[in-house]
Amino acid sequence: MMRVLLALWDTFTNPLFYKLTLTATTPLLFAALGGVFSEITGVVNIALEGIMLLGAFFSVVVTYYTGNVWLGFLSVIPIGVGFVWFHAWASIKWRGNQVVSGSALILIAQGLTGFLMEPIFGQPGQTPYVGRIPEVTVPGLSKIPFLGEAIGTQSPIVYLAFALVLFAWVLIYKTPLGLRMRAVGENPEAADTLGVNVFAIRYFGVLMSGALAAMGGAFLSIGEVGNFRELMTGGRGFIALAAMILGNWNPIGALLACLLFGMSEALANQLQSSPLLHVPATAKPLFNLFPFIVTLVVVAGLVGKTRPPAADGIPYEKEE
Amino acid sequence: TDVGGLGDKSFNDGTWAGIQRAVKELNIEAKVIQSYEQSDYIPNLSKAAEEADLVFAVGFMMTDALFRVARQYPKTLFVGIDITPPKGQTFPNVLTFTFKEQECAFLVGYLAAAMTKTGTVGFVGGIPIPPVERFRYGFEAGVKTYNTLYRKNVKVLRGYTQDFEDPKKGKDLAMSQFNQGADIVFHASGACGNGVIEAARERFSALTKSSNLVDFINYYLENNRGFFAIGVDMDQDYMAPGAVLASAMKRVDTASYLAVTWAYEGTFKGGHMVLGIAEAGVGISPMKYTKGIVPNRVIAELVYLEKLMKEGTLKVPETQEELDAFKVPTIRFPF
Amino acid sequence: MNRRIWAFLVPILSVVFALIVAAVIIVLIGQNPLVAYKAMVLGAFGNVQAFTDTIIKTTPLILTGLAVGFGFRAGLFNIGAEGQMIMGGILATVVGMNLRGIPPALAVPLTMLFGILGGMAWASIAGYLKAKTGAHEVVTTIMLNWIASHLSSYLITGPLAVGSGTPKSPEIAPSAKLPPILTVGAMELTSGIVISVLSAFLMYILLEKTTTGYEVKAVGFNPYAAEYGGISISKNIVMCMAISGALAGLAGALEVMGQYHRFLGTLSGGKGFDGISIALIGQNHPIGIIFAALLIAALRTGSNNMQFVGVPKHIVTIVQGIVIFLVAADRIVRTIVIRKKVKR
Amino acid sequence: MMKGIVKKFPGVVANDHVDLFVEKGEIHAVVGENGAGKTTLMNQLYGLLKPDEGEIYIFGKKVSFSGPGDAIKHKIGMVHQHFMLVNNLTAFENVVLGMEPRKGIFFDRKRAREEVKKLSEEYGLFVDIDAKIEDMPVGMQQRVEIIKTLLRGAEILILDEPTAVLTPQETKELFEILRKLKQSGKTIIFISHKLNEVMEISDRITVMRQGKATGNLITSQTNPREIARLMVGRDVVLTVEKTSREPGEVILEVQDLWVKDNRGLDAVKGVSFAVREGEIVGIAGVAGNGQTELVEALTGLRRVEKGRVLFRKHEITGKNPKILRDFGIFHIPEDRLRRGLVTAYPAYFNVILGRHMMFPFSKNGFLDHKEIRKFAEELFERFDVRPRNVDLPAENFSGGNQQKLIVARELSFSPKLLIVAQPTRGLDVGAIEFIHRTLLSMRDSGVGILLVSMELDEIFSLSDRILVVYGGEIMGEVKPEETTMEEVGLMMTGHRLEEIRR
Ligand SMILES: Nc1ncnc2c1ncn2[C@@H]1O[C@H](COP(=O)(O)OP(=O)(O)OP(=O)(O)O)[C@@H](O)[C@H]1O
Ligand SMILES: Nc1ncnc2c1ncn2[C@@H]1O[C@H](COP(=O)(O)OP(=O)(O)OP(=O)(O)O)[C@@H](O)[C@H]1O
Ligand SMILES: [Mg+2]
Ligand SMILES: [Mg+2]
Repeated sequence: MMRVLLALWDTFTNPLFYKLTLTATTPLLFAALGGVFSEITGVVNIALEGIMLLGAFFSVVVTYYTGNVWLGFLSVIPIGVGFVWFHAWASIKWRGNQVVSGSALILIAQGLTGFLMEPIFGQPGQTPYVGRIPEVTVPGLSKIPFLGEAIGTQSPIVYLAFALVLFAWVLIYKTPLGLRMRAVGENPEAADTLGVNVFAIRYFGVLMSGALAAMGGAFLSIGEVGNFRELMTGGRGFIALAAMILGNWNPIGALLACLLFGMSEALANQLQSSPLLHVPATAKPLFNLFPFIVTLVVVAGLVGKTRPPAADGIPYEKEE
Repeated sequence: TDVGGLGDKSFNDGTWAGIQRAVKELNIEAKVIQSYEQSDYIPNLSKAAEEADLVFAVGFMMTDALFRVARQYPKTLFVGIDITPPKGQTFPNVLTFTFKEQECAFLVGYLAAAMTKTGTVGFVGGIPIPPVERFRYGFEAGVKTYNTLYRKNVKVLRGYTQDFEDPKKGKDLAMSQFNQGADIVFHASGACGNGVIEAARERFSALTKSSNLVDFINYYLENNRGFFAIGVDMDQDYMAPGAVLASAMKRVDTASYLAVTWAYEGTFKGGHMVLGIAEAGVGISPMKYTKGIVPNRVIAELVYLEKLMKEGTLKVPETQEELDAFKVPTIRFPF
Repeated sequence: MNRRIWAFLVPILSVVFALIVAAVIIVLIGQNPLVAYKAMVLGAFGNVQAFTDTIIKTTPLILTGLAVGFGFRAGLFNIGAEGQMIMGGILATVVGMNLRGIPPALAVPLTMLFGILGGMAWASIAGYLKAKTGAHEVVTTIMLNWIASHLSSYLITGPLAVGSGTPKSPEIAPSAKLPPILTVGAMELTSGIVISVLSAFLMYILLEKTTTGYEVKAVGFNPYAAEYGGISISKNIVMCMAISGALAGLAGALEVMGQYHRFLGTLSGGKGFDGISIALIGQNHPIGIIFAALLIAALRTGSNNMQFVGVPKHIVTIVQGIVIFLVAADRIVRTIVIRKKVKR
Repeated sequence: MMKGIVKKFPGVVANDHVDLFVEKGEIHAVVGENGAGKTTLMNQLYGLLKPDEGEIYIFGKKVSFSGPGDAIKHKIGMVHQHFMLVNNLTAFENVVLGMEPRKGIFFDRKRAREEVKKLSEEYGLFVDIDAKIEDMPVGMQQRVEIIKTLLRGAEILILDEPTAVLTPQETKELFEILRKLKQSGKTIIFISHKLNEVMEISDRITVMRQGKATGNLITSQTNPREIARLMVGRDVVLTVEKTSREPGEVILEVQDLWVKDNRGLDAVKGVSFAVREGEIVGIAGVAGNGQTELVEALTGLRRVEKGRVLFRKHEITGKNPKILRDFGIFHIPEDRLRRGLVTAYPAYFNVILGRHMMFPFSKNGFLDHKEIRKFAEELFERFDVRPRNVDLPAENFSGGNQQKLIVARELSFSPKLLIVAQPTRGLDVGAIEFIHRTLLSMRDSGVGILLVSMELDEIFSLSDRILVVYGGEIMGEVKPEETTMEEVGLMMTGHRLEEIRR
């Protein structure tokens, strides 16, 4: 018991632990924010996982050809948007089942990234290392003891993710567009009678989700490890989906949910490697359960009922 | 292949490389079928058995499927890589290979213990399946040996990603080991290892403010500090020159190459082979980039330890029990 | 046109369109699509062996499809069939391992029962939490999937491992194995397919003919009206999740008892997720789900065969994706068909 | 002005060459039975639907709308039968939606609030502009809807059944507002089923029946009877006769009942009363004064915090709806779509909701479809539910027939106690007559009835005793023949009977 407390103390007083928390949170955060954008306008986007995968892949491809990681990162915005457009098109224009369309996109992304590897890189499975977006040091911040070490030096993408939370919050709650988005997700008919273009707003929401989720994927590849590996997103899109629901379809809520998950993940990593805890090696994998159990407990015990936008998942049928 | 598929930089790729080599030399034809899921193994192997004379089943997950199919096609030859035959199942048409991962891991463990400046090294495993665990046993035994010989107390941090596909997870786990004082991390975690290697590069270049080999080496020599990963399965030193200290190699390609040649020459015999240092089935990478920073004495010791293993005088633990019971033999280096 | 005809026509036409799109890709990579498709059809239905393979793959897919579909009928989105299948498989294995010497007449149902219970219990956690605290089932089942997956992989590398070098459990007792109906080469077609088709019919009867079905669907359509009608919503949520999980658990048990005879790390292999598409392609109708499962299974086996003529396996994932996409946006297909008719 | 409008839906001609002439500055009423095509007609005027045939002229100019946006541009505003409000947004956000004032790229909340406030004060439309729609009483929601149209500069205002959900007080206020709007030169099209209201407020009336305009009347020269005849095609009894009857034993007794609302606030505060066999007890009150919660608590749909409910001296507090039905307590809910029907189910499935687990519909857990269908067909015949198609999903019946379906179901199992909430909301005079007759005949056969309604007329013509609620408490109990609308009205606004009669 003493040892557990000691190990926890050790972890929480280590500034690098917080840094690790942030990098674990970031990819989820992008995708969860994407989910918020899409679902707040009433379109369920289960395809986050697929979009992330595509983003992870194409950021590497573009970097591979141009040698510029930033180009690689930015290029996934149009790619994510273009890809998710199919989902938007199917669910908005054709009033398709959004869950089915979303799962289709996941398969297509998995197939496409796996397939393109050979023609582009001449090798299947994983791409060569193409370089990474370097970390930056924030001049003033990094001088502060502890805090500086924890958040002063980071991948700029981490800062971007947190800035985007603010951006999303302002956009959704402080601008006319945001008001319309919320209205469309809640009662598209009412918005329509006021001359709000329901379809356009929904397209906007879904396409934003494509851009954001793709950036989340890009962070995984050229933001973190510098190459692409088949299926490297490892289910993060689904975790992001859960985080978005847990965060009650709200950017700040999503941030908190992602942080909760990211921190539990970092904690699991830290504790299982801790020299203070004498855990038999065979039991160590059980540490990896930690973030999932924490989330389950939080959703069951603390959060409970969350309320989706009323028209979430329901195609809007306009009389012709 | 198993569901991992080609491009795993591990046994699937390795096997295929060995086959390719044989194909070129012997001028025969080879095809690869990749499986999506467990339930593909039997049909895919069956189809392969109908079309080919020699069929490779790669990966421990194919064990059951291999033996079921082999029984049905007694005229086709089968090779299992990383496969141990179930008790009592030996067919004349099936040859299986496993490897003494612990032997190469012993060498890198010894190396890590000799090189660490913080007195702490790390191990990142994927899923604790036997090959991964054998890597760990060897690694820990290597560290222990160094500790005993030099009265040091180098600690080993251990963690598992519980995954072989997710490099980010590997990176995060390696990072948390670096955070806890490790400066060298050995991984046996498939593609998660890309992340482990990247973690070393990131930490090292945070010191050097650059990530090229020369700066790494110079920094290390000047400051006597650095961060390193140790690769696995293939020679992964090139993946981050200077930040990968060495790799514990498992020569799957040797196995597949040999099998093809034997089959071609008609000397194919069923059974099970365990390839170790002595058979050149495993080994430590030549440390193309980092040899310069490893003291000559350590290199010499590694060579000597290798020799002991070949001779059979040094037996590296292969199971947890053996590891627990492992008594470092008295080794007197002849220099 | 008649609704029922559409229900069949749309998936079929979607497949046709998807194949056309995929043909373009196949041409682009320099292969002959006709050769590829011939290989695909032969691979799925060309001979007894191919057909057996297809049916073997269909078996668990029907069940996971039913699991998800049943949830949808009650207004629940069970993303957790994957985890429930794993837990079913694990429990069936643990029980099956210990039944040496027990006659098959007892061992088979017992093993199956525990598989069902495993899935049921796992899903009930999500059901209970939803009924009790309102926790969204998508969140809880996603988490439970991961927990099941990590737990199972821990078990078969740790406490349940067979020692000899692979992450798998020991074999279940011979008497707990499902007897094969047909043995083709190394493949065994077991009575599992009968059980899963039977499950579909049972679900059909449950949904359409019984009071329980009446209640389940009422809760799915309008929980407020159901409550008004004296139907307990929380009881129904827990029950529906349990039934849904039971079906997924049965899928796991049948894979263990019929195919692998032990638990392996990759037992579920995404079949729980496939269940989502299958349920929706089958329009959550038990009979539709049987055909949808067959369709997906045939695509898989057929695609494996395409590899022999040089088409990479990923193309098939793409084809599957396109098929499912067109099923989602079935109006696209309808529109194309109707336009063609108008032109004529 | 609309001319020769034709609108067809699959299987129905909703509007069959309808002409509608509305003069500038008048209040023009459109009446007609359920499903006559009023809403459809208005939706075309507002650009939500496109007419199949016919022309629309606004201020003499021919127009063609491709959406509500165009209608708004032509200064047309519409308050829909089912409000078009976004529940989780505030009043002022709803009002400015689609034409938000901006400050840079941001939404200028301050200006939005000011504009809305100004309008609301100008026309005496009181709303709590910062409250969310979901927390508002319907009367206020409606005022939000009206402000919405005014802000868009509407000169022509369409109100589709605006009074169906309002209390007499609210209706009075609404009429004040309408008059004020008329004075300021606005044109108003007003749809209602309540003929006395039409008589009171309108200048001219267009009557519709089965998709056709069947009459064009000047209000001052007609009477309700004539309108009703044009609407239904036969003579209608506007107020059903009630015979006097001695009530029997106490069947329902409520003692010091406390219930909370969805937000966790006390909604019913210590209410006690009794209902006897063969008696109709009316509960009058402005919406949102705890009636909904009271009914839900009595019918097992909401938790009772404190107090007791007795049915023939058996404690039934907190029992679930199934058990209550077994006792013979049946419930006609106020919200037929949300509570009363599984709209996706066919009608024959809906007529057994709540009894689906009983013999003969269910045998050993299996449904007997034949038996159920037979039962449904009988019911349809007996209660004249149209169309006579028991396989049609409930959502495809008109509101009036949906209500009949529910009434038929709840009455068919020989209830002992009926709890009836807003039974005639949104129904045409013919349907109202039918339901009133049915309720009275149940009473005459000895059923105890608790009637919750916001229609004072309904309360007065049906009840034997009237309880008036305000703020979750009972203000007083009166007999209809011994009181006046004014007295009840006062109680409904929070004056206790004792105070009034002092
Ligand atoms: N969406 C629709 N699809 C098919 N038919 C419809 C639809 N909407 C309306 N109808 C048809 O149009 C007719 C007129 O309906 P409408 O809603 O205009 O009646 P109404 O006069 O407004 O009735 P009420 O007084 O009950 O509001 C109905 O009888 C119905 O048959
Ligand atoms: N989707 C639909 N398809 C076919 N018929 C419909 C559909 N919706 C409504 N109807 C028909 O429309 C008619 C009236 O429907 P509507 O919803 O307009 O009711 P309503 O006339 O407004 O009733 P109320 O005034 O009582 O609410 C009914 O005859 C009903 O059968
Ligand atoms: Mg209407
Ligand atoms: Mg109506």
